[in-house]
Amino acid sequence: MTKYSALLFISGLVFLLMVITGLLPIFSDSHTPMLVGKAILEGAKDQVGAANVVTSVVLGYRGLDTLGELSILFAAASVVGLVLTKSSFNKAASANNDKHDHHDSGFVAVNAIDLIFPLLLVVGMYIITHGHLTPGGGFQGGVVLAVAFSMLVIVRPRRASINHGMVSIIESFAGVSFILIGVIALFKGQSFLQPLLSHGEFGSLWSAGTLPLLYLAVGLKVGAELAGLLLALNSDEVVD
Amino acid sequence: MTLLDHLFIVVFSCLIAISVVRNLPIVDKLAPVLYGLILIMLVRMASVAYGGDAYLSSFSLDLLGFKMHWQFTALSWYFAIITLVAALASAVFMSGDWGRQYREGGGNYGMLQLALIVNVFSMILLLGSGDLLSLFIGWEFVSWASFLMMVLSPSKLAKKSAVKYIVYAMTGAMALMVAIVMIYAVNDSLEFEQISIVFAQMSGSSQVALVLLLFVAFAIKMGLLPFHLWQAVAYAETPGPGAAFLGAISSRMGMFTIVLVIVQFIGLGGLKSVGTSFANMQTLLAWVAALTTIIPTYIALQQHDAKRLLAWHGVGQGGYMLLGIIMFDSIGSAGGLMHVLNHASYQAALFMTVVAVMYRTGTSDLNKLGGLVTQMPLTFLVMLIGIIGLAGLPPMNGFVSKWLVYRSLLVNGQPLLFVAAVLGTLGTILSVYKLIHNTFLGQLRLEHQNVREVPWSMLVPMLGLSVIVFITGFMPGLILPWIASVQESVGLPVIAHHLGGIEYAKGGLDMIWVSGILFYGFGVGALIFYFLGGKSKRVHQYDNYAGGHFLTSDVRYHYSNNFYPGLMHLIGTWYRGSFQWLENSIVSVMSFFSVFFENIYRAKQPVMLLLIGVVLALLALYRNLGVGA
Amino acid sequence: MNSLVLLMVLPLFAAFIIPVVAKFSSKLALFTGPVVLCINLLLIMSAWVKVGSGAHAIFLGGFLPPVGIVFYIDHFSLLFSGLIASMVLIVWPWDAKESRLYSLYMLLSAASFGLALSADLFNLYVFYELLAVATYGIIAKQKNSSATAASLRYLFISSAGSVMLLLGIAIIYTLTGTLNIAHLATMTENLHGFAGLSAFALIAIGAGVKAEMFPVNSWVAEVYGTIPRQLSALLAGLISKLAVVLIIKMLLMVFQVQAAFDLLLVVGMLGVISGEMVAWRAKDMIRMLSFSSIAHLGVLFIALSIGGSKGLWLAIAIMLHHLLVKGGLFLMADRFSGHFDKLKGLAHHSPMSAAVFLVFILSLLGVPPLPGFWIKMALVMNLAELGGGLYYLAIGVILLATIIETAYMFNLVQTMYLKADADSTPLNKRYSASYTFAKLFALLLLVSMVFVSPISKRLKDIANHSANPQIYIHTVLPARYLGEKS
Amino acid sequence: MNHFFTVEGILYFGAISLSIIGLFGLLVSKNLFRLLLSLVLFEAGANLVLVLSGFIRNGIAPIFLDGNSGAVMNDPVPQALVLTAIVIGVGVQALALSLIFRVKKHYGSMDMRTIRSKLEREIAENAGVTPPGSNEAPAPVKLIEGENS
Repeated sequence: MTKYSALLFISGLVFLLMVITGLLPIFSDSHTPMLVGKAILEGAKDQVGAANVVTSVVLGYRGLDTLGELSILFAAASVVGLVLTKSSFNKAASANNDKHDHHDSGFVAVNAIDLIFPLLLVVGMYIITHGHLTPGGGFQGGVVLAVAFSMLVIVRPRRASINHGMVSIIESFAGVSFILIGVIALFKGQSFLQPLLSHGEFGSLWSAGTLPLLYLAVGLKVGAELAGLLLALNSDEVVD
Repeated sequence: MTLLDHLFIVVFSCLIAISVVRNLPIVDKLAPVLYGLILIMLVRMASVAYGGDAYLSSFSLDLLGFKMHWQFTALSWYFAIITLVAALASAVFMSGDWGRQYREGGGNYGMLQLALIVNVFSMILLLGSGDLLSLFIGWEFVSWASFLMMVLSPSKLAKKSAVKYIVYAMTGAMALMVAIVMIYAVNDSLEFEQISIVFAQMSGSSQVALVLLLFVAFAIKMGLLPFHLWQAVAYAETPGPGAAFLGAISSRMGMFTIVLVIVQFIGLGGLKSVGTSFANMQTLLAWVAALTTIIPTYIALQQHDAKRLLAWHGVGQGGYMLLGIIMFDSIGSAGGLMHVLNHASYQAALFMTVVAVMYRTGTSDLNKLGGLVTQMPLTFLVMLIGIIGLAGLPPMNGFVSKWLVYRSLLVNGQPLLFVAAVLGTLGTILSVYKLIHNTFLGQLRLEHQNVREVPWSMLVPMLGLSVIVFITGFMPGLILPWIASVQESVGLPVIAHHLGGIEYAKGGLDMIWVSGILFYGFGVGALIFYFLGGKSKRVHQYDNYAGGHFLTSDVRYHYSNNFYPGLMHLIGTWYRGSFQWLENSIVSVMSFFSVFFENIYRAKQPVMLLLIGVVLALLALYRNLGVGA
Repeated sequence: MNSLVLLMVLPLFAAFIIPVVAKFSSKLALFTGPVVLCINLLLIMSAWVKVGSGAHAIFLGGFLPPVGIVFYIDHFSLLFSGLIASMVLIVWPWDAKESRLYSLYMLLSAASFGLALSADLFNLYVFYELLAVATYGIIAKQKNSSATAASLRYLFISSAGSVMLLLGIAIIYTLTGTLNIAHLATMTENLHGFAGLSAFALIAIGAGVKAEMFPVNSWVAEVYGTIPRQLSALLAGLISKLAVVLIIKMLLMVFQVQAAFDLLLVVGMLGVISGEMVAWRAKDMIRMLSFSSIAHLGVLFIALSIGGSKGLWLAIAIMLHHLLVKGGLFLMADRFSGHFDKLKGLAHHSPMSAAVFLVFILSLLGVPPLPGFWIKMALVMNLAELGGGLYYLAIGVILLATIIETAYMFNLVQTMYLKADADSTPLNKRYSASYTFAKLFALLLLVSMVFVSPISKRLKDIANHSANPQIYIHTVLPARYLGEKS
Repeated sequence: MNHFFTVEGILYFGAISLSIIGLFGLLVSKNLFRLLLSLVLFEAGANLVLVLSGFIRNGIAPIFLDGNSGAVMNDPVPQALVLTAIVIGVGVQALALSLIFRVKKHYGSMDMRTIRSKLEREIAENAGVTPPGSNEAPAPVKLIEGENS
């Protein structure tokens, strides 16, 4: 019954969405009005100074959104930490369950990860620091960092080498520094999250003012949060 | 500062004063004095009841763009004076011994005093309303004030019936609000005059809706059919003097608003213009009134609880008031209006006698009483006067108002309504006989051997009220000027009156003559009896026999159980809780929808609801706007 | 004025540092939040004076609209900010142990401030999601696992709603190429077609999940039934209103069209009827309050459907009233709850609680002279002035709801005033701050009764100002974009 | 309707289909984890619709490199938005996953319907009332029990 009514209404929705799509300017004109997009493409070079306009948008024009999403990640990580802490489960039960010996993965995996780990770190850092020049940035780099650390845990579940305290300090530090960079502008009489420092030479690593710093904070934060998330989810597997 | 302002200030100060001292012993002395004070304030305004101008209040409020002001017309004054007399009587009645017993029984006496003054305050506020909004506010105040009084009784049934009452009352209030909104929406004004202006502009169906909404609102308060279910139980369960007060005047606020709004501003022409020539609104209301006189009266006949019996009569008597006023002629409306005062006086007195009996015996169950006349003769006298008034027999005041109503019905060519009214009176006579018989006559119960007359604090208000019942019956001319001013102020034809009654082209009424002849007849009868060899012998109540056998005191010989069995059998089939059924079926329909929505909220997969909501919303937009837009 | 962004930034900052602070001193971590909120209150007060009758826009990052994100500050947003700060202070989890919970509360308030202030559609979405995540977390963190399950079910419907919201935003952006609400307000003709209004419908229903809008509110009973009462007070009193604020911003600035009003009117009416009907059958306090809350949110949507400044001032009044009353009632429920039969004798046990309870429900029912009456009166009168079948129907629905509400509320009241019997355990005896706050709310309600006129005048001023798209556009947009329009 | 057979049309069709698949999964799945995956699909579809709003045929990525100064660039804003939306989605999904763990632990089931009925029962128990059941007839509720008159 549910299935049929679901089908009925979903087909209704498909029809309506199709109609709406047909009304979008993308089908009548060549493309969308792009009012803001054009303004940004025209002004980004002078106002922000990052070669990657998406980065200008993410950290400059819409920096607050980024701060918001960092907060969401932080919130999610906090919740996962809160919900999956061992205290929220019956300890006796988990002790009984511990007989599933989560031993290390095989030789190949362990050694491969050992080899790849530094590489992943470097790649991650590269992606983060070049976010304002090339595709990529704090998020993407942060994910790579998180993957690097969580792989360590996956291959060696019993020697989970990531320190919870460290993770939380990093995420706090990164978040705080993002905000502080924003607030400095406020103290200088400008607006919150206003890009500071000189734009530097367009297209070079040291350009776009505080953007790379912000991206560094974002990268660290994303890395820490994701690592924390994966860690928490993983540790629950162990507890279970 | 006009006199009306003074009145408001005095009433409000009394409210504050009583709420402060309500738990101190002094409240017993203070409350009657305060009601007396308010009464004096009203008497100072008496010019309005003798053709003087209405008093306007200098207070006015402008809240959220709605202006409110207050005024006191002859109509307001007339109802206010009844209210205050009833309140004064109740306050005297409850102070002293009754109050002590109530407190000892666990009742919250302070709250009862407070409830009484709150009722008086809110009624004065309603009676003084000068526009639709202040009317509505007063209306709600009155509803909640009566609720306050009803819930005071600790019994579960009382609380349930109070809740039932407040649901009904809120329904009425909301109907009134819709009506007010309909009026406001036309000219953005809440003045009373707007009612007639807007009514004239409205389309036929809106007129029907407006009249029905107003009528429903007022009818609920007044307990007219089919909204009569709440009243009797709620009033009967109210603590003693509270019941007397509420029974006397509270539901008459519905009458006040009917006169104020429907009679004054919609008027006969308005009512007649709604509907067809065969059955217009006036006919409908008249028949509602007629049925209200009959059905509740015969329900009253079935009751075996004295308070409930009286309360059902209170519902039934409302029918006479409406029946009279709806005739829109001088005598009919005079009868209807006068019946308000008359009914208040004898109803309060009757309730008080029942409460007095309860005070001494602890019960108002008519099957458990009897023979109290020897123990409580004065109470018996009051009840006798009261039931003569209630039954509408001369020389008490109930006769006058009912006579006016009957006469009006006949003059206006409404024989069917007349028959209905007489049928109601018949039921009334039967049931008040049951009341007095089962309470005071017949055989005294063993457990009531030591019952004594009630103390003076209770007797005085009862006797005072019965004096009113008699005096206003003997000399209706005392209050007919008030009625005439009311008629004048609401635009009805004015009645011609003199001290003994009315002058009317098709046959007047002079109560002094009627009573004179009546007493003359009694006198002649007494003379014949005592001087022409009549002998009476005092015997003890138990000195009695039935079927040839002497009876001992523990054998009941007087019928109290299953009174009027034949009649009950006859009418039982006609009335078997059909209105209760109606009420229950409304509740069932509500339950049906409630369960329906409950199941929506219990959806297994709430996202489905989201999808349905979105699809339906988009579909509605699609149908409304189309793709071209 | 730029420093007002601190309203949102300070709690965020606090949220980030609290886990670190907690490593050194858990006491300090506990007090960080309240201190920040108090600072915020001060900021709001000073801003209230400074803004005066005007409005102010903060260009974040110094980018002029429409390219950057804008915070729009006027008395409406400041009013809500004040409510957020006070409400979170009231329900602050003093007895919680985990510092991360404090962080969540801080995130919640940051998101709320953001929702109140932001004037950018996508930014509103981000804050809405932040609010959602923080809420799920706070709900899920409760000791009983049923709260987790309720939270999960809430998460599914709410996330699906968020996706709808996102779709709506996507459609709007595709149609207009901008996200700034003021900028959108200059391009209403693009948006008043079927596509634009569909976007509004998606946004309204998507955000409606949090706003307890019919039919996407089935989570209400589950969540309120499992979480502590203070939290219910927060969710019902405040969070639901913030989702409404999002809808209001779109409705007032961009979608002042009959179709949008009708949509809100219909869901509002259905919400009122369904909520009251179900509450009528409820047998325990929390369920009753939950569904009555749904019904009152329905009234709010009906008020919004009046449109313009009239609709806004009524909506603000209803929101404030509902915040006080429903918040107060949920806080009261901390003291006594459970099956109605267990509440017998409560009034004799604690006359004060019964009296406070009565004040709340009398105002809820709209009994004069309590504020609820004036709001209901003004609402009904305004609906009547608009005329038209649906609006008349709405009047009928509101008044019918009042009758039903009287029935079930007073059924409860009469139970309270009955004599206690063996199995009645009416009162939760332990001291709770909630009760004190409930009394405070009742007091506020009574005080506002005296000042109905000035308060309503003030609210009307606020609404007149905030509902005027011209003021909004002129404050936010640089002159260049205004020229485009004319 | 022939404009549906353009690149844009196909892209939109794909994006909408993805959401619809996700939505359908949300409606008919019982398993909590499948529900979560459906949510992921639903979000992904919506994100695609969002990013498509910046689509320009033959447009290039909005990055200033040497030699692309003349080309038409895609709208950068939707890309930034989608980046944000994706990360938000990840956060929510992780959160949901942790909740699922705990719910599984508590109820011993991953079936949404079982969980719902157990939850309902728990709420009713907490409140001290009888749980609502779909198979029991609606109990006759009286507004107020009045006496028979």
